[in-house]
Amino acid sequence: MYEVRIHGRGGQGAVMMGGMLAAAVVQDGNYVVAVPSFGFERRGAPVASFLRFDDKEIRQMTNIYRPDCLICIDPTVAKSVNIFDGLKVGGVLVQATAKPLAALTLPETVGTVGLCDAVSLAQKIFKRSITNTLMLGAFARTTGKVSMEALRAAIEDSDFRDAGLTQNLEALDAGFRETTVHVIERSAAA
Amino acid sequence: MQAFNTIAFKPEQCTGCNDCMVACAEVKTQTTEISRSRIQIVPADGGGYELAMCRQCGDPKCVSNCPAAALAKDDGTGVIAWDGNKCVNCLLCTVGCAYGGIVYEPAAGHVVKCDSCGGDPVCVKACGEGALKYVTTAELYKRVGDLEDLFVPGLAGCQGCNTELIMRHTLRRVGPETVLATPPGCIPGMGSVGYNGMVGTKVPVFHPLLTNTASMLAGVKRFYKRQGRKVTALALAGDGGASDVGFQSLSGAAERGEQILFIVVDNEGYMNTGMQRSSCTPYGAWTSTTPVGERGKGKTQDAKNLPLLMMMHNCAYVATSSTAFMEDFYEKLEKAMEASERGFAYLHLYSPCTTGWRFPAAQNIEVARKAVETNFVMLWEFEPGQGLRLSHPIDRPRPLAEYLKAQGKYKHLSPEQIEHIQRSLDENAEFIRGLAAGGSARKGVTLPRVPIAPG
Amino acid sequence: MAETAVATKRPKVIVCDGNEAAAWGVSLANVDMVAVYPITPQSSLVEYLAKFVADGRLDAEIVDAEGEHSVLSVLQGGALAGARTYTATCGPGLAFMFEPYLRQPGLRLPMVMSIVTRDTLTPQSVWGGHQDAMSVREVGWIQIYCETVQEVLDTVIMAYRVAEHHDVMLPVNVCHDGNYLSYGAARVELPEQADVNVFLGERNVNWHAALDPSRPMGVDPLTGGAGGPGPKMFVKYRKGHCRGMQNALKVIEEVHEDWARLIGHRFAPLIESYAMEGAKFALVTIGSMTGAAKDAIDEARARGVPVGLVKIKTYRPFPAQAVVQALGSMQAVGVVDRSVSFGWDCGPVFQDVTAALGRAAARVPAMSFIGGLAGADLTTDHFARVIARVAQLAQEKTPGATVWLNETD
Amino acid sequence: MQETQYLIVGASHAGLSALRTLRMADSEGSLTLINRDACLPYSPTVLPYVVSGRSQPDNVALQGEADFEKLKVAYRPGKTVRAIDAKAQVATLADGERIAYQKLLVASGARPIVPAIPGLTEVPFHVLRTLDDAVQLRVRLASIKSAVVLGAGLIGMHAAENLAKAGAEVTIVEMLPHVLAAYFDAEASSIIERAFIGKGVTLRTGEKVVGVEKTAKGCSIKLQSGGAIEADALLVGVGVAPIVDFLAGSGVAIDRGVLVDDTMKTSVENIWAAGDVAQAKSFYTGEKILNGILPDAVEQGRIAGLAMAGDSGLKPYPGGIPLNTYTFFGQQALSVGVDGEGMTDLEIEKRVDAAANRYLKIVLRNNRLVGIFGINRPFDSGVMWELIQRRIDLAPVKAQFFAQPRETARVLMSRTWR
Repeated sequence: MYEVRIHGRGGQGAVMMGGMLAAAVVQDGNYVVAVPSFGFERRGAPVASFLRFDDKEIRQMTNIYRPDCLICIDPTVAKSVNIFDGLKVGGVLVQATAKPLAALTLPETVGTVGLCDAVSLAQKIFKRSITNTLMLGAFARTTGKVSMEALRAAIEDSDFRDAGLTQNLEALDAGFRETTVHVIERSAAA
Repeated sequence: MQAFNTIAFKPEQCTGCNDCMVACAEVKTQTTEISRSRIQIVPADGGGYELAMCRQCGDPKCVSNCPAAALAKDDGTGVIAWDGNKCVNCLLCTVGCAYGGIVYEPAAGHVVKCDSCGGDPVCVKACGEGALKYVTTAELYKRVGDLEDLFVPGLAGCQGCNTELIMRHTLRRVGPETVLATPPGCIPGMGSVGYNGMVGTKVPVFHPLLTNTASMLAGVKRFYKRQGRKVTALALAGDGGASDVGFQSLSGAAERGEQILFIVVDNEGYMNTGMQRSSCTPYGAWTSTTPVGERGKGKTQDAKNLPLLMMMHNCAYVATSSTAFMEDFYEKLEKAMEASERGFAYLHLYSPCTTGWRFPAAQNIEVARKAVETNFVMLWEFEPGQGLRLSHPIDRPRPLAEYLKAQGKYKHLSPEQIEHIQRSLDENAEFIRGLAAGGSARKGVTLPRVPIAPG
Repeated sequence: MAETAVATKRPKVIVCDGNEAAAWGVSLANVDMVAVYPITPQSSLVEYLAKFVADGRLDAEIVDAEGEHSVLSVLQGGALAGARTYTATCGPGLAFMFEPYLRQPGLRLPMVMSIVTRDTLTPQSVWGGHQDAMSVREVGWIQIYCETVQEVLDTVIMAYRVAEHHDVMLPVNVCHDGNYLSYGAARVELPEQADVNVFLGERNVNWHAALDPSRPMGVDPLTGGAGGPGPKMFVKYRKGHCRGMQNALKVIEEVHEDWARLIGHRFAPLIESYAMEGAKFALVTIGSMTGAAKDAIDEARARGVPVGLVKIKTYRPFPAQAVVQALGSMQAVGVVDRSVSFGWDCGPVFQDVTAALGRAAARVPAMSFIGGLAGADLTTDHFARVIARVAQLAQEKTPGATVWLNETD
Repeated sequence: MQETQYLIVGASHAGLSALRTLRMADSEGSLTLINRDACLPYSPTVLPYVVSGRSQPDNVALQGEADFEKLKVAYRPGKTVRAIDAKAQVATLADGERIAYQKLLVASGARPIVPAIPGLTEVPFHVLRTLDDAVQLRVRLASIKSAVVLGAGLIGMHAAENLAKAGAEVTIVEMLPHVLAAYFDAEASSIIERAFIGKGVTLRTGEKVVGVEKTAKGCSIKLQSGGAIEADALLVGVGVAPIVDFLAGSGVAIDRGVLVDDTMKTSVENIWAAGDVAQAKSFYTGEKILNGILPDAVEQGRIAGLAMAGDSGLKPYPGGIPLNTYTFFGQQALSVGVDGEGMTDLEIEKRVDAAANRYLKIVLRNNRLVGIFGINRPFDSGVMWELIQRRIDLAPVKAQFFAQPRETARVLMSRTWR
């Protein structure tokens, strides 16, 4: 079972992203459970969404406290909440940021990092900072846990229409293409 | 005894053009002398017009008073016919007529009266204002009289209660393709829904909750409509259930334009359960929850004007009625039935309660009449795009005291309280008249939109 | 019979949350009339219904009523005219609906209503918990609790067969947990419409309570009072209602069996016994918490702990016989509730389980655990703690006070 | 012995009105109607017109056989009641037949008063109360050259007019100072008197007859003021008295007529009375009066019928209001109510145009109409009667009412009881 926690801010589409990723995972033939965090999701407030998938049926309908992977679709949300809480040792971080790896402060548990300047890319594609489909591409590139075909199908199946659909498909590809993946070597003691 | 057509007159629609009188004079005297017309329109001081003519009474005194058997009511047509061969010109018939309907005409040398032109009165045809009609109470009763009474005999109402009158007449007219909702109150209390397996109607009937009459009927109607069946969803509800706890569902159904015929029988309180106050109870009235004692002097608030509230929902039809004016009620019932196929139709029927208002059982219609004639209640109707129209305007109301004195529930009133009631009455009358003035100009209070139920 | 044929069908698979799954169930069940009023966490469910109707996917009369009281009243009217009806609500909405809600089962009007469970006020809360549904457990509705998103969809459809069964004729609440099932999405297989049509058959209307001018009757006249035929008649209605509830136990089993045969989805109808073979003590769960509990059981079993699990699916009527059969010989039982039975200082499911065991003279030490109130999570860690405590109980036989699982989270 | 639920004695307006009302209130109860005349019922009021030839005797029936059949009534013409045994509830007819009744209505009417004038009973004279009376006079009419009419009430005045039109020389003798004193004041009467005088009728008002003698031609009428009038015909029309002799011994309280309460019930159980025989409440004074007018007979009969049937729609008798309509030589005189003699706080509007024979008097008391009288001034007497009875407040419209009583009353009527 693979557990993913998505962090973002209200209005950026973290919950919707969880739904699309879940659909894609199922498209690939896996089982999935996606649970959003619950609250008053006002625009700009930190939000999280949880997703677990497996090749067999999943029974737990709970939040995720020890994720295998973190997807952070907002460059600043890490300042507000401890997104790394409970990350498994050697876990994956897929981060939307313009910064290079060296400029990031990462806890010791992080093993792999995928970085994508999703905000800049979104500004180019959408003229707005909507990063969720970009970060789906970044997740696929970083983890290889979901196929791009399934993600494309999930986006095509969603409520996007016409220009919006084209832009999101373009964003998915851009996210995949423009993500750099770094594997951090650490001592076992850490 | 049979009922017959007569000529009905709506003074509020008469413009005093005299066309009816000219038409009558032409046909009956071959002149245009309106003084010889058998219909006499009389201008009233201070505006308006009144009528003097034969009402073709059911038990005519002119006939009884005739010593020469010159007058007789025709069994087939109901017209009171005058026989010139028998008349002795004694004029005793005129003593029997309270309507100025049979008078001595000098030019003719004998009494003359309306003969309804053999069933096709020229005066009615000549009236371009709709003030004269040849379909009247009698005709309505005749038509409705042939319809099946859809309540069983022996409903257990209080002596003198008008509600049974309302129930029987309404359901006869609305007919058997009806689902009837009678929320807790006097109407089911009389046994319409019944008790321990018994039932008092011949149409499907149920007790909704006090709170959800309009909602339940909405469900019934929607489903029949979906099935393509024409079934009338009819409510006969009390004022308490409609204006208090049931108001939300009533308002919601009206807003959605549910196709319901909703009739509120307003007896100004929860009369079935021991005469407690409702929000329709008028100021000053004694009820068992606004008792009169050392300090208590009856209800301390004015009644909620439920029909006006319903009008502001822009229902397909809204009207007020009184059991003392059944012809008016029938006209409105017809309109409401028709409107209920387009949207929400609301009829507010004032019905005095002999028991709870404390007056002799025989006085019920009289009290109802006084309520209207003092302007304590006003009879009007509203249609979207037409605005509000007074159907029985009372320009010279009888003194309020006549109405208040007729009822024990107002026995304790102080002069200050009576003054309050008079003031509220005047304000309300002015407000309604203002709405009517706007309405007749086809503007003012008309609301922009008619809610129509989907599908 | 058609088992193999079913197996070869390639089901249409979607990913959706429990609210959407319920809406899919309604759509597949050929419901005639839905009435809606939004309330968290049910809102998206009625939004889906509205969308399905707007898109032409669901051919139903939809009524946007002005509140839950009218929602159920409209449907009661519709049902009295012969309609198959549906709505969903929760918490404050259910409380507001209570007056017509009380009346529906007495009228013997079948319908299905989802309760997207929510904790009741106060403290003010908008999150999940079973307190609302548990508060109405004694008024004569059938109550079924779902564990998964798929089960939500399937149970909504199955519930119509139960409700409209000649021997039952009662309304059914299909409960799914606010938050975890309302918003939790999963892989869901959509049954074929044609198969559902075969499964449900013709709508079965209760013509003993109907408002139809072609067969006029007075529905629900005043009944009872002292003297005359009243008391006898009232008892007759009440007993009939009780009999319908008890009949439902068998009907629910039959319906689940039929569903499995026709659609290929198999769910435990009354209770589900999990890892009970060889178990010396057991947990009892209800609703969506069960998944995490099962994972915790697996983990304990892997360590050699002899623990099993019984999930309550049908809660009203209470499957007392099945519960006793499953738990009567346990050394200890721990019941996990997502709500509170005030006055007993424990959970309501715990009350029922111990009452059933007590009535069967099975002396099984039992403890009440309460968790997951107001949206709180019940994780495998919580269940590991429950298992440990029940294991201790099996040894010591001295039940402790109710344990509040999220007290120290 | 015949048994009947309702027995009505008298078949004129009161009896017939009661009959119709009873049938409306009780469609089954057995009914028996007794008429002392051996013909179909007729109205005494029509008799002057039989005399004048305006009405044919065979065309004045108020009800026909078919009507009786429809009303399911046993009609017994030519029968008179001799006695009532109120205890046994049995009526004995003149021929000895006995009829047991459950409820009895006495509507036996009145018979002409024959004044105690010496010699009167020795001469042939006419009265006008029965159809036979009218036919007899009609037969003689053309041959009468001169006539004396005793009494200037309605009967006398009608007879005088008929005699005058037939070419007779007519003298009216009346004790009171003017004609029709029961209905009109002197000023109004003078208009009527002038019309008679204009047609050659001699009026001897304020005059009394002190003796009558038979002469070869006919009779000679001696007057108190001296002198005598020779005439070949004498008509006595000084008034009528209730027919109550058959009630002797029945226990029914009798004053001038049969005393009744507001439901027309007599002092004896199961016996009611209505019409000219009844002495009922006055609208104005509350005293028991004889109000022998046709519309009141109809009203009393109706009330008695409702009371006998035990109908809940019964409203008590409001009290008798005098009224009459009178046409003479093509002119009309109307009288509704009283002129207020003996009352205080009156407001009287009077307009007289003697030259045009027009007269109008309106009497108000505390803004309520008490009486209205007109000659050749048309108004709706029925509407005025209602205004009096309903005690309609005329204060707001008084000026208009005085100026245009007919139109104003019609507006009030239309508003108040349309």
